[in-house]
Amino acid sequence: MIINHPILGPRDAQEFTYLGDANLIDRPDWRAENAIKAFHDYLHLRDNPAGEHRELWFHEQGDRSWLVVTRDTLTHEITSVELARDVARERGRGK
Amino acid sequence: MTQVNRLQGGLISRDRTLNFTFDGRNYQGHPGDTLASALLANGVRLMGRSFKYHRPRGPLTAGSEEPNALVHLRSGARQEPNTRATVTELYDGLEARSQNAWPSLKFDALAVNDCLSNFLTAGFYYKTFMWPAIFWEKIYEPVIRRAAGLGEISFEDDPDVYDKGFLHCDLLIIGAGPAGLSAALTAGRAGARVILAEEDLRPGGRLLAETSPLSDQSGATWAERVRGELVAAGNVRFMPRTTVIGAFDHGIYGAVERVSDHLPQPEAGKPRQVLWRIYSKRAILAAGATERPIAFANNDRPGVMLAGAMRAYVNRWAATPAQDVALFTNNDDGHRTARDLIAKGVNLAAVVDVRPNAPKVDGAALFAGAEVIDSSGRLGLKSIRIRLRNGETRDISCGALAVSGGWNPNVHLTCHQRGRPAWDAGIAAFVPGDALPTGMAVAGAAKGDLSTAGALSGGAGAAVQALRTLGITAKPPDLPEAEDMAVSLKPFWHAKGTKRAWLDQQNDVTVKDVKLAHQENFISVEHLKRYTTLGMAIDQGKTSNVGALSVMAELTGKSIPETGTTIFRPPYTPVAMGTFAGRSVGKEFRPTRLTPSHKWAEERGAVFVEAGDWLRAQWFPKPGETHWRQSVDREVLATRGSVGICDVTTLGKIDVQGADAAEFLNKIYANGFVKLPVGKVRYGLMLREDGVAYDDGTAARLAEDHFVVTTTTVNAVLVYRNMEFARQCLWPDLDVQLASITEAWAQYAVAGPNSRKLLQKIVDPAFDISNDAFPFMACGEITVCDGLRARLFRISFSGELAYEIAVPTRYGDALMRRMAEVGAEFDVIPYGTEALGVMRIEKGHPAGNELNGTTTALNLGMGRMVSKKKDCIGNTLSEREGLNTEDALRLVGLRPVDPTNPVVAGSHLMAEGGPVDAAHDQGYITSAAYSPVLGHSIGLGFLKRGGARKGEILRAVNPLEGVEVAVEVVSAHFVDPEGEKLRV
Amino acid sequence: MSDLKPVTPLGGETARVDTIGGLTILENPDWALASLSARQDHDAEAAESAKDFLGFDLPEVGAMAVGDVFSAFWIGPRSWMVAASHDDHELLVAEMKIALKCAASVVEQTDGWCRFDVAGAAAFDLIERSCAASVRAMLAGQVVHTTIHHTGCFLIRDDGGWSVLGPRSSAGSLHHALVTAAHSVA
Amino acid sequence: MTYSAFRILKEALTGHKGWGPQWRDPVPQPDYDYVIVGGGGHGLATAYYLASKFDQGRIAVLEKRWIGGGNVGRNTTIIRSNYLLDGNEPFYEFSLKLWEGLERDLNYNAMVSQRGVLNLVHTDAQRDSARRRGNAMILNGSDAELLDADGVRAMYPFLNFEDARFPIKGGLLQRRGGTARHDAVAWGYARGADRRGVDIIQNCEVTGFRIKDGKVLGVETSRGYIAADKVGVAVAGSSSRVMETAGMRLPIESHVLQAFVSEGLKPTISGVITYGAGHFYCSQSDKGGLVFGGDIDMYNSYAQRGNLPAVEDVMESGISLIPALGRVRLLRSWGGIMDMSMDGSPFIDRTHIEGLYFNGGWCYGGFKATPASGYCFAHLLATDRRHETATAYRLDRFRRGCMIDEKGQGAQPNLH
Repeated sequence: MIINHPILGPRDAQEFTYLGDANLIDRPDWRAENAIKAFHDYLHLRDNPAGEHRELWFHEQGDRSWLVVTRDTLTHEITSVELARDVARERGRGK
Repeated sequence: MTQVNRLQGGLISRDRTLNFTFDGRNYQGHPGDTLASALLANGVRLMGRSFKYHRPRGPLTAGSEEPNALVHLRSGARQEPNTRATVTELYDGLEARSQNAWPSLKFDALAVNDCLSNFLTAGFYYKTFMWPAIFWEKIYEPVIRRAAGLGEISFEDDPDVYDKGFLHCDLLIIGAGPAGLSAALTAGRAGARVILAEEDLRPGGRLLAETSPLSDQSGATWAERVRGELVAAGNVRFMPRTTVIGAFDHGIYGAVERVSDHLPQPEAGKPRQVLWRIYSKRAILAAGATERPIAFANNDRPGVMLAGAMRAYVNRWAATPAQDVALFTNNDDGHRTARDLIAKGVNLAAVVDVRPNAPKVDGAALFAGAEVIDSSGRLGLKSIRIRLRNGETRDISCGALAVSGGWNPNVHLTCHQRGRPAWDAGIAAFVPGDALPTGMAVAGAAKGDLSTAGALSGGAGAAVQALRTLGITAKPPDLPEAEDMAVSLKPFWHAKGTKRAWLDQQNDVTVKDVKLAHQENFISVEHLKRYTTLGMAIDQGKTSNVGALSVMAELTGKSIPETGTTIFRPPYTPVAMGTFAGRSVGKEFRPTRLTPSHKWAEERGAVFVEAGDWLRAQWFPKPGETHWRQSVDREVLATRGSVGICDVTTLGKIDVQGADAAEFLNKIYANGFVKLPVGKVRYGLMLREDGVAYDDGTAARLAEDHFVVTTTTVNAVLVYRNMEFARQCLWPDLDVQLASITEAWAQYAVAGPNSRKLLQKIVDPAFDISNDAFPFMACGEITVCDGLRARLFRISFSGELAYEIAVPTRYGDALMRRMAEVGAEFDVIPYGTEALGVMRIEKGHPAGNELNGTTTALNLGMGRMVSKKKDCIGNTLSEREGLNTEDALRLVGLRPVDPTNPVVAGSHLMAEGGPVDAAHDQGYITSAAYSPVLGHSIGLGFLKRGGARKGEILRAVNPLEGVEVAVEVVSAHFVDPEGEKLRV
Repeated sequence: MSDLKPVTPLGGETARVDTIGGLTILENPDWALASLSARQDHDAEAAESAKDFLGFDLPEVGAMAVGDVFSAFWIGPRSWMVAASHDDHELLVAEMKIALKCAASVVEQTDGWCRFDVAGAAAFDLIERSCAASVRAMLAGQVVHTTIHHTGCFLIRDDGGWSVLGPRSSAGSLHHALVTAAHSVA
Repeated sequence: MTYSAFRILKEALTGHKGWGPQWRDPVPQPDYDYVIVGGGGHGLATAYYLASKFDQGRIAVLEKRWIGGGNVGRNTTIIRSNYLLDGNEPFYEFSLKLWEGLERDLNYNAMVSQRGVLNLVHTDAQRDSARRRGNAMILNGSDAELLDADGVRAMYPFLNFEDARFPIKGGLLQRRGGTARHDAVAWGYARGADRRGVDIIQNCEVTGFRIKDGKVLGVETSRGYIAADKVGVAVAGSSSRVMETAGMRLPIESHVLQAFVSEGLKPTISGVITYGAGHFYCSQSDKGGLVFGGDIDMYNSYAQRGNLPAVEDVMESGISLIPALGRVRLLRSWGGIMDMSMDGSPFIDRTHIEGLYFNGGWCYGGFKATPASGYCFAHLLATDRRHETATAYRLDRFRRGCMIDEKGQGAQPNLH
């Protein structure tokens, strides 16, 4: 597979390490009342669609950026690649 | 008498004669020959035996789809089983032997299977061999296994090497036949970066086998001229002997280049083959088509071959399989073979054409509306029996029969991303479907465009089209005039009869087998394949699948496309496993990482051990030491007695800087780091988000905004990755920057009561490392040996007064030598990982065996380290009930009740006097060692409620090795439990 | 200055040179290296200070810039590797820390890497058999991070050929991979 | 019809006219006592055991395409019970015991071949953990032997002992492990179930569940609605997709695993060998092909095909372990969809919907589990109680913190 890195352009997916569902960015609040349940769901109940999937890849053999890749799990077609850091900020993550 | 069946002409170089042997007999051929063509020229038709019935077989084809003519090529360690004689280029000294035959190819004992064929039907083995049970492994299966299989391996290590390579192009063209060549001309002239891959040794494809001209020149000449232009252009890479084996995602193709297979052996240093990974923006599949046979009784005898193949042997290789030949066809293309044979002076005994209105053939008897219904000849075809239109039968003697049932486009690669081919009734064949791999187009015969003119114009058109999508303007070249015969095929699949008619020749699947499968409800194509083994042979059914589908379609009354399609899987043709492995084998399987003191340790005779990709000194034997324990015991005692040095460079080191560095570490580690003062080190435990401990190490604060974190050797990459995840994805606004510095610094542990004295001899006087100035857990940047920058950490894994000192790696070797030199007065010794392990077990420090990915801080006895006052990875889920039960495992120390007994890691712990079984398992021993300090074996282990069981006697059972030892539960800190030695 | 004698990544006192056909593979330990990563919200300041120090602008993505004394290449978002002669700038990090103050994190990388310079007519072929980078499209001054024999390496194209920077501890394996590839194509 | 050598003889002499369909193609009935969704190995085994060992009720197996077309039709055929953890080992040992009697039970030769499964060890730490595992196996009533390097050499002298990057230091051998003819397992269960009245309905895709007041009433299918008292889902690979239609999210990801077969060879490798320093396991089928595999491709996928890096990784390991295979040609590769669970262990459990049961999450170890999975699932369906060997395979185990993590990798499915 080829991942079109937003900074570097197309690179062989072999340079990347796969993590999984991009919702892993949305780490719950540890102080919330139902934190254990929230963390359980966050960690274990991930998106697993047959179709479009937003997922985290790490350019370990490259520039060490974490990316959010939108990829179809039936065809492997990739429709968008973003820097995970940007996505994380958009989703309200900060310090 | 040699080369009795050699004809005039052809694309072979008669100016050289090549000697070769087959089954020990000498033969001659010429450059340009394949093994099959040379054997045919020498009058040899019998080349192999079939898989199940051990039927005599000769070549069915002249290409890579060959199912029959499989041989052992070469000998000794280079023996290659199952090598297709049809694509083996002849070289001088070639050695080939037949396979799957004993005692000889001509007299094969297992040909008895053929007589038993009525019992050995499809799937017979599922219905028997069940009684008595023990007979399966002992009797039935060994017999089956010996009879099955085809070739043999030598069991010697393959002496050849294989390369990998990576290529990038705008357009990959697969196949250099007329379609591929015209596509390459078009794209080449437009300036695109083109790769043209061809499995044959020269361009031309089918043109090399045909006699019809391209304008005023032969097809082969035209192909050579095109090659010349392409190679000269510079932007086209023509790759002969290169088979594209797979279409992978996003325009990536795998291709195998056979660099040295046409040579007796590779030149020194050169690879046998190269696996190319080709990154293409667009691809054109111009892989041609494969002719299909017509099934009839005993249609598998040596001498029966596809008509196009026979034409190729005659035209390209000037070899005929026999002097008297017949043709069996249902289409006009078959008649080309007749014409070419006659032109070459081969006697054409009969043309049998199933079409009542078949065209006449000058120079041969035509039997229109007739069928071949049987054949005879034990080791090679002697005669065929035909059924005339009026129902009469007639025998015609001939040594070879050319069979043509039409052509199947080579859709193989179009299916690699699970696209299904579509049925084209016009040519009665499957053609590429709509769902092609992204970026792929198909042209020429592979698309079902079976005329040469169609291939030429189709190839050019496909190239124009493909380049247009890349923004490159191309125009079709002037193409030569070529035959443009329309193909309209009325399929004829098999001649009816009661005898066996072969569909899959290699796997011996006959029409009868398909009927039986139908009868037993194996009607789905996948069931049919799996039940009969149809299409499982090395051609993946290229010559058999459609024929079998036609039989099933007849039986079910459905059409062929309704009956189903099978799809092809990579690779296109079989590929040597070594080719996929490339250079990363043997000692080079993975890179070897060496520590800075490696050379020095080698000089000292160290024994090395793998630690991940690292090689580390395991122990340093001294003269007279005959057992590793002697060396290790000595190293431990010497270190604890005075001072020892160990290379700990392999521990991961990560530089953490930024205004929020401390806050960042607070989130990464279970315990707190914000309050760690500058100049101090702290032990840290890392949890996974699921609350399980996964790594530990230290963090040294070199400045307010600067830490150096260490990880375990094996987890260095993982921790660094996880830290980047936390930094970029979880807390993207923290000001923190990370860099791996594992390799940049040589780091040595200097341990033992005299460690400070030794260090004082190398640390520059400006730096006070006395106990007061540089206490336990201090760290700092210093200089050593007169000005060399260094980092010093007062940390201890051994439990002794100890330090770790780091210098830039290039000085690591010299520093080790210097420390050995200045430490001589303290009898300093180097110690290896084994002594390191003993000392950490004596001290009760957990390591990889304890941090095994299932244990929590609670299990490790560090439950209180997990801060509940801050957010950190893993703290929330570590609170789940299942991880905090009453009887949770706790790390304990274990010592044998009888001190002469060993404690063995991997033993399970059982209560004294209780039953020994899984239901009563109390825990297990993780690490064990002989403690030279204590004079007996010791162990660490996890024990249910272990914290409250000190003094209890348990059974450490090891039924695997038949050993049981009584052990006492003790503190895990065997040596210096209060840690006094650390602080002096 | 310290009398501790340095060794090269391949363990020799002097750098190793291999000549295979028309190809040369030269071990080149003569570089001091330091990485520079801009601190959060200090990008402009870091770029400016770096320019003052280096004498040129920090290069763009995938590029290397070369000055009289220093060179620098891009290694990741907001991060660069700075190189200088080891003999003259062994304490490169200290120099840079002074220049960049709190605008960037500077980390000594000198001995994190081994470097092999590859030159000769078949150098393209050699690199093509070593890594997936689109080497024939690379121009002088371009840099990619790629994988060679399972290790992460920087591949730098310059006028004379190629430089491969790989992790120092694997220098022997990397060297072996380059030499065997050289034999294949030479 | 009972299969036997005598029967083959008789049929051979009478033109093979007597062989009937191995299973029928019945028309689906409007309702059943039990509907099993998924005609793979586990679904067919479940139906077989339900019919033969438990309830005599009306049972249907609904298969989207053709039976045996799931992972039972595309695996590397290994059977073994060499597990470490209490939650797993009794179950897999139960499975192995069922394998041992399977052919007589089914009257179908599935070529269960106990030629030994050897896990190589390359480091002292691996040997320690192999010892712990071997002991766990024995304590659970299974068999295990710890071999040293010489013991391994005696079995397989052609392994790389001389030039290995990671030398072989020994191995954990389970002699009762081995292989079975994977397709025949599906067919044998299908025939056995069919003979006991189970309706096996192919080309019948379940598109949803009819659920009312927290209770399942039946399934919607491509061939119409079918009512059922109890519905058991065994569709590994598609678990998330199917259970999503019941509103459930599962602790499962779908990944692609490639497997490979070589050209046919005369006897080369007698048992199963797994490399301990890389991703490679290998055996030889009775037909002569070497059957081998390695790691998954690492990314979520339903594409049933993989890419080159995983192929190359497997071959690097394979040739590093067995250099004599260098010239053996790979014939065909294929890819299957794996239910990779969050701890690498499966689920056989009730769901929060009454009457709806789930079986899945087999990662890439489902084939060997086929008999016990079917038996335990049948047990659960028939009795509403978990079978004693499958009590740990609960869907709520992550919530409770009771993971069954053989590899110690945590909630990272692609690493299990």
